[in-house]
Amino acid sequence: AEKAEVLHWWTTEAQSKAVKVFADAFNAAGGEWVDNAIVNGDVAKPTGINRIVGGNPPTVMMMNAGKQFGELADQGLLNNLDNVAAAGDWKKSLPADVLEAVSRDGHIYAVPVNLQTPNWLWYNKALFEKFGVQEPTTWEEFFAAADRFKAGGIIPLAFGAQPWQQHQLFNGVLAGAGGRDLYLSIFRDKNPEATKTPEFKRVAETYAKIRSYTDPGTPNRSFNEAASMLTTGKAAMHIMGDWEKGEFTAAGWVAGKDYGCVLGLGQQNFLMDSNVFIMPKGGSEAAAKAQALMAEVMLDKDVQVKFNNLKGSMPVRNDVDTSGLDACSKVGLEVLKDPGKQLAGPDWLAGADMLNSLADVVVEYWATPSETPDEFADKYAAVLSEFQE
Amino acid sequence: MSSVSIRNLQISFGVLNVLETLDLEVEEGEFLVLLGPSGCGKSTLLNAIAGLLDIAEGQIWIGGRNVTWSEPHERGIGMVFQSYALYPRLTVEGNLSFGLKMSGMPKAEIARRVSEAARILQLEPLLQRQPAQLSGGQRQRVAIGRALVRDAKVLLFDEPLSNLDAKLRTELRVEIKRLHKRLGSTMIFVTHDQVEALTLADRIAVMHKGVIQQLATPKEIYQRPVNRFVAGFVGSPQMNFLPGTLVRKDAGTSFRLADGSEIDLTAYEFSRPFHDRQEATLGLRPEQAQLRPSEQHSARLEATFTIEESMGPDTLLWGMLAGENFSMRISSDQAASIGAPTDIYVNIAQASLFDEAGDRL
Amino acid sequence: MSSVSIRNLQISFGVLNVLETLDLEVEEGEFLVLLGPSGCGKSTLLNAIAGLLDIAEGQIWIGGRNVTWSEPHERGIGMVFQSYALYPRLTVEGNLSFGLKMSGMPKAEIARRVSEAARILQLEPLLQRQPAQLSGGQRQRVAIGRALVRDAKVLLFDEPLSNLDAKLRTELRVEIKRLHKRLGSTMIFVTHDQVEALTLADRIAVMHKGVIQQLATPKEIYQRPVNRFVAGFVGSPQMNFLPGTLVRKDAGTSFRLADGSEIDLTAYEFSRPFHDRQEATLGLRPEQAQLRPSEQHSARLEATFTIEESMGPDTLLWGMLAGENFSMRISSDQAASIGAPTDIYVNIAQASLFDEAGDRL
Amino acid sequence: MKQRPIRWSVYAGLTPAILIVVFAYIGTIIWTVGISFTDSRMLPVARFAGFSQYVRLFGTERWLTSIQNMVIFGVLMIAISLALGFLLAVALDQRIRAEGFLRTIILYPYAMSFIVTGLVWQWILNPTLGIEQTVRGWGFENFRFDWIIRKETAIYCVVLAAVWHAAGLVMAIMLAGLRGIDPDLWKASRIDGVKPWRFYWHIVVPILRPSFISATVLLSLGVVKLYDLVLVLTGGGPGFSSDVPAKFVMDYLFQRQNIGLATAAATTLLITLLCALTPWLYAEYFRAEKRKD
Amino acid sequence: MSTPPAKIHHVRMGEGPSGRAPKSIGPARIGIYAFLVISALFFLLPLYVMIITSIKPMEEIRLGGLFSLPTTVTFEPWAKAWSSACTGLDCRGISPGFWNSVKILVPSVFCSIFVGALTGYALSFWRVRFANLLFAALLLGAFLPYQVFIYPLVRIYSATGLFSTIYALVLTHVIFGLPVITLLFRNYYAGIPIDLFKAARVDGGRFFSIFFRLMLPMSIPMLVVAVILQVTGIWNDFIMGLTFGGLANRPMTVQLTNLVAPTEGEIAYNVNMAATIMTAAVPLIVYFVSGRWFVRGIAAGAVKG
Ligand SMILES: Nc1ncnc2c1ncn2[C@@H]1O[C@H](COP(=O)(O)OP(=O)(O)OP(=O)(O)O)[C@@H](O)[C@H]1O
Ligand SMILES: Nc1ncnc2c1ncn2[C@@H]1O[C@H](COP(=O)(O)OP(=O)(O)OP(=O)(O)O)[C@@H](O)[C@H]1O
Ligand SMILES: [Mg+2]
Ligand SMILES: [Mg+2]
Repeated sequence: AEKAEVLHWWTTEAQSKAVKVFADAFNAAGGEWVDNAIVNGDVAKPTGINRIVGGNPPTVMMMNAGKQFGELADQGLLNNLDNVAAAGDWKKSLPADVLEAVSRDGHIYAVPVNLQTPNWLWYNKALFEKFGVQEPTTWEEFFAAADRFKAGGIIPLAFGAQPWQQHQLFNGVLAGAGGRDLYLSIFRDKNPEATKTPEFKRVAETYAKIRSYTDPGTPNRSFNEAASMLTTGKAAMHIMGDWEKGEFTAAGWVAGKDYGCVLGLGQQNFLMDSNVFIMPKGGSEAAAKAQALMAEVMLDKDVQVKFNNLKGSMPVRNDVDTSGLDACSKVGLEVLKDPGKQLAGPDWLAGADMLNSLADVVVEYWATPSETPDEFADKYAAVLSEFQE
Repeated sequence: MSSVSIRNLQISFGVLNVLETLDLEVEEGEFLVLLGPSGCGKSTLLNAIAGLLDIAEGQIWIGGRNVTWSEPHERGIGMVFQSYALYPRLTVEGNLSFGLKMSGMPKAEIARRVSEAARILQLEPLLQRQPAQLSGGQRQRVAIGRALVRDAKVLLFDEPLSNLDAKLRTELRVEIKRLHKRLGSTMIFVTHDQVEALTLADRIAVMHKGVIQQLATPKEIYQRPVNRFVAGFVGSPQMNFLPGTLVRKDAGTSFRLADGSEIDLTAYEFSRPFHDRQEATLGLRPEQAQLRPSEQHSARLEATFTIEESMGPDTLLWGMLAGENFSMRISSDQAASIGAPTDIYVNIAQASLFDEAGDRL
Repeated sequence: MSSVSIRNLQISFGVLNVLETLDLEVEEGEFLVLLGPSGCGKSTLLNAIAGLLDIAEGQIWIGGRNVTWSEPHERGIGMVFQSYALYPRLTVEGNLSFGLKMSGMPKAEIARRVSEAARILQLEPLLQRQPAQLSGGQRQRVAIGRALVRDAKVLLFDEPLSNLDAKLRTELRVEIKRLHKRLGSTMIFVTHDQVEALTLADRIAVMHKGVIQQLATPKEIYQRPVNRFVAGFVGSPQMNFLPGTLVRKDAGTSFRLADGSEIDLTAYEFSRPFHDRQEATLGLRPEQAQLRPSEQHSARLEATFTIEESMGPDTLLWGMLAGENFSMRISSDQAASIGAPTDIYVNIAQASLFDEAGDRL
Repeated sequence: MKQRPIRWSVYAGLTPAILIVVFAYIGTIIWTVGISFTDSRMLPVARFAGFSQYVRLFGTERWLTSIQNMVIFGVLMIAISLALGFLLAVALDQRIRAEGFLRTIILYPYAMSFIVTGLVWQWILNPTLGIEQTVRGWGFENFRFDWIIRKETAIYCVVLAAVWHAAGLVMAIMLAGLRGIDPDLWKASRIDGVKPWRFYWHIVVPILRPSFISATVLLSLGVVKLYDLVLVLTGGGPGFSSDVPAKFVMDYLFQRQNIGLATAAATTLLITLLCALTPWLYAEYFRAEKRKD
Repeated sequence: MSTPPAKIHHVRMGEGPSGRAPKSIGPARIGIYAFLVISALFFLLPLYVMIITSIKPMEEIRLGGLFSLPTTVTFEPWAKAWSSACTGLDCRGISPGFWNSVKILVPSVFCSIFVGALTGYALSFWRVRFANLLFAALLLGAFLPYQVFIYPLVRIYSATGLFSTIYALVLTHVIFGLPVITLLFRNYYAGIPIDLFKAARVDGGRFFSIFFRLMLPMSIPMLVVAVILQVTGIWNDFIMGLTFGGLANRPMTVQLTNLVAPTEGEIAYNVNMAATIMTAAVPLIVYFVSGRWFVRGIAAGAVKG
């Protein structure tokens, strides 16, 4: 059997179950899955990259779509998947944006396995009923609802103030309260002027206001701790990506019954993000075979449905049977059908350095209640101008 | 200038009784040396006098005051340690003034006392040096100075010379003796070196296993040791010990050695009665035998010498006598025959006799 | 039993020249003592002989072989250190066999040599002990044993006695002397203690500042020192130095002291010419003056003594003579008057005279 | 004349050290400095970029904060650890009953990894979980101990955990030093009538100077390398208020994929250390050659 | 046998001793004990939290009270952490990592101490021309932040084919351990009388034979210190094991971080703590067993500058 060492950072219970779908399918197809899970992408990614550079790469390695693996491809460290893609007719079955995101100079270098968006609002239905609160669709409604919970002694918004969560929340606000144009002019055009607009100011104010609806325990709290605040009834709402559903499922919650979901407060944008797997060069002949087999297995229609159901995200293929999806995924699919609501995720548009530098500014803003929106905007603009091409 | 009086002192470390019911009187201005082998309790006694040890029983009086429970610094004593225990990283001046400063004495008074002590001890040029930059002798002077500035009436010395080489030891010995003359303070000096004890002391207390064996002047200790321990411990090379038997005769008493030769004991002054045929040991110091007979050296014995050590003014001979190791000190201008049996002549009036328990006869 | 010959040796540490063009011949079976004050380069010389130091210039021959660049263990030497440098955690047996084992000698041969050395040094009952469980003397024997098992023809000693107390020192000195008799090996012994040097040596090399001042028998060194340094360094208490002037007279030469008193020098044997009114220093050892006149002690002087030190067999007197510190050694049975001017009588034939540069006249 | 043969075995014995110094240390330093003048991102490339990385570095607030934090942390952690360790050693040196037991308790944290240390202290300091919660549970509803979530105080939490970790080591070093002090000194001071605390302050502390130096060296190694503890305890937050240079370097090196900036930061750190250490190292280890033979 | 006191004079009999009678426990002593006890509590607090949490069932932890004693004691978390807790697809607990860690630990501790001791020995006893330079470079190396080593080392190891092997890990630990170990041993050897070295040379010892047969056996106190330091450092290492060791050599700490990082909706504090304690066990045991020698060894090696 072709051995394939798979390096990934899917370690929560839900994620593990989902990965197991791949593993089982791969083993069934005649491969041998060697699992290498390293918690936390920030540790796992460099480890993998070091191993690629060091000449002992994992057979398959998880990545984020977009700019991140570009340099590896440029240095010729990745196998290009053009042949596999042609054989599997990816052009037809995968959305063009996604294909674009896994390509570099016209060649395909990664297997996308799902679609997800980070800006869902999840809420505890029981609490909503108890307080007689309606599902909010805009930030104004959100704050109104939050006030009710606050008055009732419930933490309105569960939140983990780790940098990535903060940045993700902010980007959600940016797309939802600031709008598409602002979003694109920032991430795609890197235009510092965009921060001078009233929209941006509104975004900044909204983001700052959220702070007062969280509890003091946020620093360094992980996302699934925050999710558990919902399931235990400590908090009413949580803004997080699709993967949150996995946590709910693990806790025995059913979508639409125990928890509700709102996609993209404000403008209901779908910030497209996708987990992808890259296939580093340097392995043996057998490794190359295993890599091809892996790509095939991962994009298999059945596997896609099963995997994404467990993972909580949406299948990346547009030709799979969607009847088995849960209520919230159906909401997502609905939104996805409107190209006007599709937005490329920040990772697809900008590099890690810029995004993290922006995150620094956002994180600092959150942690500094005394910082005004204008000061924040100036700092934000400063980062953008640094990265302007 | 205080007397020191120790009554019924008892000190133990855990189960180990180091001192048991020890009594000792040191007179005002006396120079008393505590002499004894390592581990006999000399330092323990000194520390008790200084108040550095907890006392199980007994009393300590200094200058007519019962100081048994007083703090060390209230006893009017000064102490000089083997290592001198100078405060490192403080200058000589700092060492001298440290205690005074800490007790809050006015600056002017401190300066006066320090300069006075420095004058007496000739430390003026060294005041700004650190201990590490001083020679052994200078260090000792600073250590003594520390006691002087505190107006100590009693000075305690714990083997202050034993870390030094022979030459320096000789010099410092003389210096301490001079200082005692000048200051007139009571001094108690601990050592296990008998040369120091003999040269320095007004009186010597020879200690062994926590008990004072003999308390007397150096001369008496050297010439009339009360027991074999004192006799063997004092004197270098050691006193020669010759076992034998006391034989009463008509003409008087004589001492028969293992090889059958006899010495007439008429000149010996017995301090205790004895009986005929009693086993005894004759103690002879190396200089109490000579190669040529004289008025005092009259009893003849036969020894065989194997090694001759020239020591400058005199020469040591090492050999055997009646089956025992035997050493003898002669003047350098004499010559001994090495290897062959030699006649020697013994001064029996100054010799010592010990009974089987080791006590002087 | 090898001769050692050092030719034109030069050693420096960085810019410091410790030894400059030093020559020394040690004969087969000789016991040579290197005597000198601390820091004069004795250990440096010894280490160079042992091959433990890099030599700047010069040659070292041992037993007729040029070993200047040989490794220490190829030189046929053994070395005994001040601290004995026994290997801790090894038994006595381990210490003795360590070097042999390292050189890969067969076990049987090692055992033979160790037991031979243990026999010679009477170490048999101690073979299984560790160094910490040994007395000073036993340690020294083990250290010597380490050289014996290696069949060392030359034994080097670097102050092996200076860490010990007086009593033990005396004993071990005798033991080393005995061993030298028995083994007959060449021995070079470093010390700064003149008693050791005088008692042990066949010949003494007195060193000062890296230069050998005098190489002669102990008697000659003690009695006819070639310069003031040697005179002052050897002898304890130190030789007394009395400055004065040489005065030629009809009857002969005399020496005029600072207080105007004169001593007749007829009995003194000059080794060099001198001129009238030449400034000179008279060197008198403490025992070269006595309280009573005799055949040798004939020249009368007047001294005042302030301190009397009883040392057992004899007594030291300390005082002043013609404005100089003066010490004298008398027999214990004599008595001096302390504090009052006293007549003393000097043995001028054995005294020493030095010119202004300090060289013997 | 024949010359002393070179002792090859000595050099053979030193070979590992030499190789490590040449390749691992010097090689790495050269590489690091070199890369810092390029605009390398995820992977090192040789595109010369002048001082642009340094310009950006010193325009980055986070870097300045992390430097500031290192200084605050370093000074406080070293000072408190030294003080606490010294006091503990002094207390243990008073012929205490269960000395061995107490010593072990004080020393054991040093065996814990920073990850574990950070984890446990994070819980204890977490206001919703640890001390604050517990004390409130006792009825003191207004009790506040929320340093870890406050921007201005988070770095002090790192100091606290680090002191917990390192004080035992300092104690061990100090205790060893104290045991080496001539007991006669203590007696001399009692005869001088010096109060114990003054004796310790004026006499013992100066004598223990070498111990203090050793401890400071060991502690400062930890200061420069401080990373894991911050990562687990505060994650550098809130905001980047408790960030430290090593974490900054690590973040840019891997997570942010900007090797150029990361190496510039590392180089800056290195030069700073070099300037601070060289005179001191020279004075401590080389000026006075200790051994004589 | 002792002579009676010569005479008793001018001492006023009956006067009581001045000063106060010595008390067995003074206020200073109480203060010292109080300080020690409070400090001990401070140092014990985290250990207490860890142990107490690891034996509480989850329901109790949920009720809060990090410091309260458990009402029911369970050892299930320990069993789970050891053999059945999951990281990713791997549900074997931390036991496999334990053996990996041992596999890394033993050769790394051995090699790093060996090289450090050898270097310290060479620098203190043998005259080497560039000794000072080498020593200075080593000391500087001690201060390099180890993050910057990672990339160059990756390159070096991959060029030499060591990457992702246990050798790479051992080498890495040698590199990072060298400065401190060398410093410790150099100081320790500075305290050994040079005469001992000279005696060994006269006895025919060469560079290596003196080291192995004489110096190493004499270095026990320092070896204990070095072992403790290295066991702690290497066992607790995380980044190096992850980066250089490859999948097959993943140490226990990696699994620990995987485990304690949230894996379920709710953090299993008790399992995490059990795993944490087990991970810390090896260095802790080493400390508890040899702590006595630690102070002694430190005295010999760390006290002098
Ligand atoms: N603190 C202590 N605890 C237990 N035993 C002690 C203590 N101090 C001294 N001893 C023991 O008491 C006895 C006497 O010791 P002391 O120091 O008084 O001897 P010493 O005559 O001064 O010997 P030395 O000449 O070696 O200094 C010894 O047996 C010693 O072991
Ligand atoms: N390794 C060294 N480096 C520099 N100087 C040294 C070294 N070894 C010795 N010296 C110097 O060389 C001189 C002679 O030293 P040496 O050890 O030979 O003296 P010594 O006569 O043996 O003295 P001591 O009686 O104190 O042992 C001294 O001034 C000493 O300081
Ligand atoms: Mg004593
Ligand atoms: Mg010497």
